[in-house]
Amino acid sequence: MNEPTLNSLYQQLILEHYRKPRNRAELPEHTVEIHMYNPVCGDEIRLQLRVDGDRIAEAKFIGQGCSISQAAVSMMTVKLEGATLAEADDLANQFVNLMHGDEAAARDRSLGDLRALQGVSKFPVRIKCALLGFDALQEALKQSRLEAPAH
Amino acid sequence: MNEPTLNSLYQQLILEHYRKPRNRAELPEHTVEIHMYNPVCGDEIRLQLRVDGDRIAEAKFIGQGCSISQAAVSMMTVKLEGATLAEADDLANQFVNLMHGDEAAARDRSLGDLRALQGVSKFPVRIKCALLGFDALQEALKQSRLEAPAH
Amino acid sequence: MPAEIEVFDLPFLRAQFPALDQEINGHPLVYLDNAATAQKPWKVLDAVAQFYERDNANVHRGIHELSRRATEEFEDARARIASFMNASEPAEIIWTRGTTEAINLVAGTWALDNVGEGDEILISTMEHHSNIVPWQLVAERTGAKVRYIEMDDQGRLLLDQLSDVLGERTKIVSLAHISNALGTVNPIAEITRRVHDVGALMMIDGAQAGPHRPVDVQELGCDFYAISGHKMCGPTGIGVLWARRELLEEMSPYQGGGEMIRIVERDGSTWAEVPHKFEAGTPNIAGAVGMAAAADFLEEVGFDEIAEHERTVVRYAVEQLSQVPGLRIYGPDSLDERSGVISFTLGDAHPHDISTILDSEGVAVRAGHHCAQLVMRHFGVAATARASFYLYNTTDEVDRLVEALDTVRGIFGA
Amino acid sequence: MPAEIEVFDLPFLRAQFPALDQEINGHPLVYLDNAATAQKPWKVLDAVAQFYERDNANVHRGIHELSRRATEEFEDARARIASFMNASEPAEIIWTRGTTEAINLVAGTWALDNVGEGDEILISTMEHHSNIVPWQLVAERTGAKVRYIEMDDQGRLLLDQLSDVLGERTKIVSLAHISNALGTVNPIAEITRRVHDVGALMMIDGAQAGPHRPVDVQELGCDFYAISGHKMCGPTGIGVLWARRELLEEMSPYQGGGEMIRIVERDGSTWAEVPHKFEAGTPNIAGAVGMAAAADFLEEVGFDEIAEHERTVVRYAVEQLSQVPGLRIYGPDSLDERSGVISFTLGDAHPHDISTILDSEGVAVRAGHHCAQLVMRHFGVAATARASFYLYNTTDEVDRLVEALDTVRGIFGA
Ligand SMILES: Cc1ncc(COP(=O)(O)O)c(C=O)c1O
Ligand SMILES: Cc1ncc(COP(=O)(O)O)c(C=O)c1O
Repeated sequence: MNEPTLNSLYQQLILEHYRKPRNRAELPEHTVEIHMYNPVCGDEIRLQLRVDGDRIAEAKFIGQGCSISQAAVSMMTVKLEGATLAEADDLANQFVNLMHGDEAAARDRSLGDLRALQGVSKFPVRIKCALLGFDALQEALKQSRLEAPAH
Repeated sequence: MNEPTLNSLYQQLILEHYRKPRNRAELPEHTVEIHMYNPVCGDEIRLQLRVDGDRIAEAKFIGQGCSISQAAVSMMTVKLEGATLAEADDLANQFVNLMHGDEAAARDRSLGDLRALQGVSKFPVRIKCALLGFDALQEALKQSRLEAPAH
Repeated sequence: MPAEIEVFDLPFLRAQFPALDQEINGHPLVYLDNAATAQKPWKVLDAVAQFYERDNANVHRGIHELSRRATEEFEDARARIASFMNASEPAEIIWTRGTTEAINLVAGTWALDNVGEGDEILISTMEHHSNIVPWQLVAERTGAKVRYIEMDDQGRLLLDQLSDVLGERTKIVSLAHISNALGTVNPIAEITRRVHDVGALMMIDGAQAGPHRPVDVQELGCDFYAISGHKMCGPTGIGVLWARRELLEEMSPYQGGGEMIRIVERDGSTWAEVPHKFEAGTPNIAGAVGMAAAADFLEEVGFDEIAEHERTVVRYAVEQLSQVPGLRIYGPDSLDERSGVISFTLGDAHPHDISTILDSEGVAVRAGHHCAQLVMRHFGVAATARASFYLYNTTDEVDRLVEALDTVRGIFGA
Repeated sequence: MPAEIEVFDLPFLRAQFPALDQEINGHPLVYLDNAATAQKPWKVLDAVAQFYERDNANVHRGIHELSRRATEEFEDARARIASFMNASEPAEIIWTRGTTEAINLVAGTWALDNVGEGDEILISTMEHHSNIVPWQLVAERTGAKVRYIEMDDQGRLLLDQLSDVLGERTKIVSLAHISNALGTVNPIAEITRRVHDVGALMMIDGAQAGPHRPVDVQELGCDFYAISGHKMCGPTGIGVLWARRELLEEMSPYQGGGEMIRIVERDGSTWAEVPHKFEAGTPNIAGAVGMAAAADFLEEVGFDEIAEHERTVVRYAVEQLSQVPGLRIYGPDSLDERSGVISFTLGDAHPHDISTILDSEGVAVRAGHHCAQLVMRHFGVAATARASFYLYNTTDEVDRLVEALDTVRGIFGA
């Protein structure tokens, strides 16, 4: 058996985001806030978005947990600022593909730093860590669409 | 292994007592009545004694169950009529010995017809059937002594 | 003995059950106590052994490899049983110790929360004690009333009187799919429709059905369905409550402890998602794995083939037993209305004596009230002898049973 | 590595545990997750297999030979565990699924019957969720209050404040003998005396004690004691509640069903004798047989020897881990006050990351809140990593743990 290597998992970029998370702050002007908690491991993320029309104007989070969950949400927020809701949706779907070992997703530049997380797909028990922030995002997008005035 | 034989279990005397139980009747003048029920198999016996001083003047029972439990109680009541409480106690003890395979008990004439039950000792799951009536007797003796005026 | 209609390779099938291959009191074992518990095939024993020898760890909270494997096998087993019962999703499968605990779970959560003074719980006089006592305990604590559907003299539910006992006050109805004491197969889908018509919930005690026929909870349309692993070739100590997700979502938890919580605070706690909300503490992990292997086993043999084979054996058994002088069979006359359970008495020989005598010839049947005292009272007997058949039994074994009954007649002179 | 003090033949002992003999991610497995569940020796696996292959039947109601054997083995197992815990008689042993169910049983029967509005239930912030949530549920239903004994900064109970929280209103106290999250060994006999002084009952959660030391319920003088089979080398899905007979006699039944009744009537039922009153439905028969075999196994190895060996390994582990830069151990400083559980954090590496990295080198530890969220909150951490040792662990394995922690430090640059 080919053991998954630690190096592919703990890329430097991940540790950077873990140590110095981007957008880790309260966003008092948020239009939507989602709290995600994984009772199995205790990781948690409170994601706050300010949605303006069909764009995400700002994305912040407060969270605590392992390097994977915290780095993933940090990287995610970087990609979110300025994105349309549709783009955010695509990002989430593409990241889920990445976690399921999809080769095309691993080559997709639009994922940005998030590609550093591709090694997680080899560690099945850690995939849910990486997805925690995206679970929050998908819920936030759903709520934003419900609250938005119908076109 | 030497299988226990059915013939040693189902002696003709047992079937006789099962079909025509002795002392199977209500005893309205009883001084003590004990109801024994085996919830595992559903066998039951209501034993009634009329104790006069330290003697059992009469012993009757109402019951239903397997050939072993009903024959044993029938045989027991035959031995009880006229016995002192001490003799009844001895009878119960000796019968318990018989059930535990005691050789001396098997030769003890004072057990009377009850010796026909010695084959039961080879069928462990049926021993409790044979003892049901004696369980009732021992309880009845205990109560009779408690109620009797102290000497 | 008739020519065996070989729907499957019977000697090969029997060879998979180690316990069948032994002598009892000098005779080859004839195991006819399947309604009490079934024997286990190697496939199940190997699945359990392999779990312990290779993958044993506690589930759900671990990151290390063994814990991952144990969790995966445990949850795969849940998914396996979900498909076995045709549940809409694995989360509708709650692991319990068996049917008894499954019924207690519904009684202790849904019923305590939803049944009140003056309400009615409807069961029948055919039920196993496990489907009577939990409801009596609910009635005692809530002031509700337990009512009974009666049986006819063939041990069939009197469904033409159903509208007398089923009504607006009925909150829940709980009935056996198949009776363990009589073998009666109840028209449970039809009853479920009538129960839903009055707005009550329908629980089915499937302890005797799961082992013998495909259970399709969606087709039945019921609300709760319970089965036991040990009666369907699986291990002891494991069983399943299936319930519709909407019900599980709103139900209170049952036992409290590890696994079933979300957040524990000093002053109170919140609950984990369904199904974990109902599974406090370390579960019977190896039991779940073994029960899933049993489901695999039964489906590989094929429920159609099992049913056809059992029908052959039971038809022959009823024919042969009917010719034994003094023997009386309880339950439905029609083979279409009964499963592989044959309850009987023989002259004035007490069932315990019958069982002892059969055992001395290697034939294992049960004698007693079969946890169905109300059935015994209905037929005015204290006990019956019960021969219950399963996929591995043969018509040869029926002959062995009948021969041994000759010995009973010899002794009791019937 | 120090010269191993060989209190028993360790290679021989380890060879009895099939699961220990495997590679994980290319490295020999180092299993340090024993507080979650223990591995099983052949003796236990063989006892379970033999039961199914030879003696499998349902218990208590049968006359035939297999049923006799199954009943005898099941009741012998009860007697075996009675002597293992030094109960006064086998009837004081109630089979449950595990410690969690044992605590729920006491909460759901004794406590619901005896605890009322304004009464108090005393536990501690050190408890496993299984010894918190059942009492919160009782409090919710009865209007009683759950109070807590606090811990000091070494994770020891603040017993000098015991008289502040223990008083006339206290009806029952329930505490862990040994903490699963910190390894703290509580002076449980002394606490029991003080609890009895105020007239309350004492329940002990022995999930972490039973596997490691002889439990003597009579010497402890407590009222209820719970253990889990799977943590003491036995199967999953089986455990024991011990209680004094007088208490069991007066307690209400827990679940209703087969086995636990005496007479079932339409309008209500009466209960079987202790212990059967508390054991509704088909029990985990093979589990009970396996748990008894585990008790045999542990006593054959010898609890004195086990304790001495574990002391050696744990002392060495604490020494070595204390030298890892950035590593913090939680729980008592003194080895006399702790058992084989070592909870720790390492720099800013999250426990899940620690566990993943250790696992990649074959070292299995647990990471998380260990079902003790109140402990985590007490120490202001969300999670810890936990290495927990058992009789088969070696000082070599401690070295493997420490080496793997070097890899963690390499990655997280601690
Ligand atoms: C201290 C303590 N109490 C209770 C439990 C619950 O035991 P089980 O999961 O076997 O029911 C555990 C184990 O997880 C424990 O360590
Ligand atoms: C019809 C029926 N219901 C319930 C039960 C109880 O099942 P278990 O003992 O597995 O909990 C049984 C089996 O004894 C049964 O036959």
